[in-house]
Amino acid sequence: IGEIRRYLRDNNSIRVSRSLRDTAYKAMQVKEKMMAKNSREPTVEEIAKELDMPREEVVVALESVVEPVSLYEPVFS
Amino acid sequence: MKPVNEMSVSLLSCSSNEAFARAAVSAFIAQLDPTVDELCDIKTAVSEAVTNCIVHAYRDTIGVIYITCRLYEDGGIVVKIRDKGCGIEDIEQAMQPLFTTQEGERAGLGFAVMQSFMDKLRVTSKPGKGTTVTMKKTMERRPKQNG
Amino acid sequence: MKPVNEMSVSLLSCSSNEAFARAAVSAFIAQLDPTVDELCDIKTAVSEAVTNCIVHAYRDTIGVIYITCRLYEDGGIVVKIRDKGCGIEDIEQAMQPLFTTQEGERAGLGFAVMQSFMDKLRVTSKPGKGTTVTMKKTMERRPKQNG
Ligand SMILES: Nc1ncnc2c1ncn2[C@@H]1O[C@H](COP(=O)(O)OP(=O)(O)O)[C@@H](O)[C@H]1O
Ligand SMILES: Nc1ncnc2c1ncn2[C@@H]1O[C@H](COP(=O)(O)OP(=O)(O)O)[C@@H](O)[C@H]1O
Ligand SMILES: [Mg+2]
Ligand SMILES: [Mg+2]
Repeated sequence: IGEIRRYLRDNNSIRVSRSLRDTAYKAMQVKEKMMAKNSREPTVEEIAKELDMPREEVVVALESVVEPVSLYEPVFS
Repeated sequence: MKPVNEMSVSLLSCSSNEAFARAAVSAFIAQLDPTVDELCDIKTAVSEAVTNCIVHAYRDTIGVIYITCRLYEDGGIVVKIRDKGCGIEDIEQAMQPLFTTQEGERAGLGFAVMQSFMDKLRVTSKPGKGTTVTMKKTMERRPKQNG
Repeated sequence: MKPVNEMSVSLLSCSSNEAFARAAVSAFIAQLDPTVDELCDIKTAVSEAVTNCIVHAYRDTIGVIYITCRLYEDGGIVVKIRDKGCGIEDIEQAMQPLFTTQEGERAGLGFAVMQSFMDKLRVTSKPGKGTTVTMKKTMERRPKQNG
């Protein structure tokens, strides 16, 4: 099992917060690129394929960069 | 119509869980393969509903927020957000844009946002018992991609 | 010790929900800002437990999987994964590395993986009633970040 474990992890001791932000950033870049190329919005799956990641992970990563606007900064319009 | 898939989450009404609620709903809806924009609309609506549970329903306390999410064959999504908090006396008034019971702190636009970002919004409530917000939206159908 | 935060999710035992289960648990645990490796360990363990519910507990049917996740002040995480499926006759035997009741299809390493990736693993089961897997792991503590 130690073997499997070494195989599965690549000794990544960076924080999840940073890794999520990186993924979100890459996802947004892919989105822009695909929008320019196909002149339509890519779906989550298209982005996930490009990043070679499950859709669910891409979507959760995108979440990490949104500020919960409503909760902390009431908007006055 | 029977949903093709459904899930439910319950979480505590601390503000740190607001992001979790959004992430959980988006991770589930990802199955329908929405665009980032479609996902954003739903997340914004969920955000408003969950925030209301935190700041209104359980104002001076921590309670449980119950979220159910159902996916339908036609691309329809129903999200239900329920609390056992203080409830709403006058729902019609509460849903008016700019109406708020926390003048100066909040903008009174939560329900207006939910209404505009989702296709359907239904609010039921019993003062002292709690509130249920049910939101519906149908994703644009797109041809199934291979793989 | 009282958890500082907790959530629960229930989902159907279709294989398309496995990724959702993992995402929901990791989105919740992300609050503790663990390292990528720590989170990866937990996701792998959750994956194995949820897969067992899908392929063993509810083998020829679709049932509900219940996940609870608790976070503790000292960085401890307890994840509980419960099903109301077929149950396990002999738990000790089932937990042996390489033991499987689906010879040829599965490797029999699920419990071994959970055991090695988490600090503690407890399995309780009643044949015909269902199985509960409780896993614990303590994240390495780190100086509190500001903000
Ligand atoms: N879950 C809830 N429980 C109790 N009261 C609520 C709930 N959701 C909304 N309300 C009431 O409805 C009003 C309007 O809500 P909303 O449109 O979101 O505006 P805001 O949250 O900015 O006040 C709130 O001020 C509050 O009085
Ligand atoms: N949730 C469960 N319900 C019923 N049986 C289970 C469950 N989880 C595990 N088992 C039994 O324990 C055995 C060993 O599980 P595991 O170590 O994950 O190996 P594998 O899944 O590859 O068979 C399984 O083959 C199955 O018989
Ligand atoms: Mg509001
Ligand atoms: Mg297994």
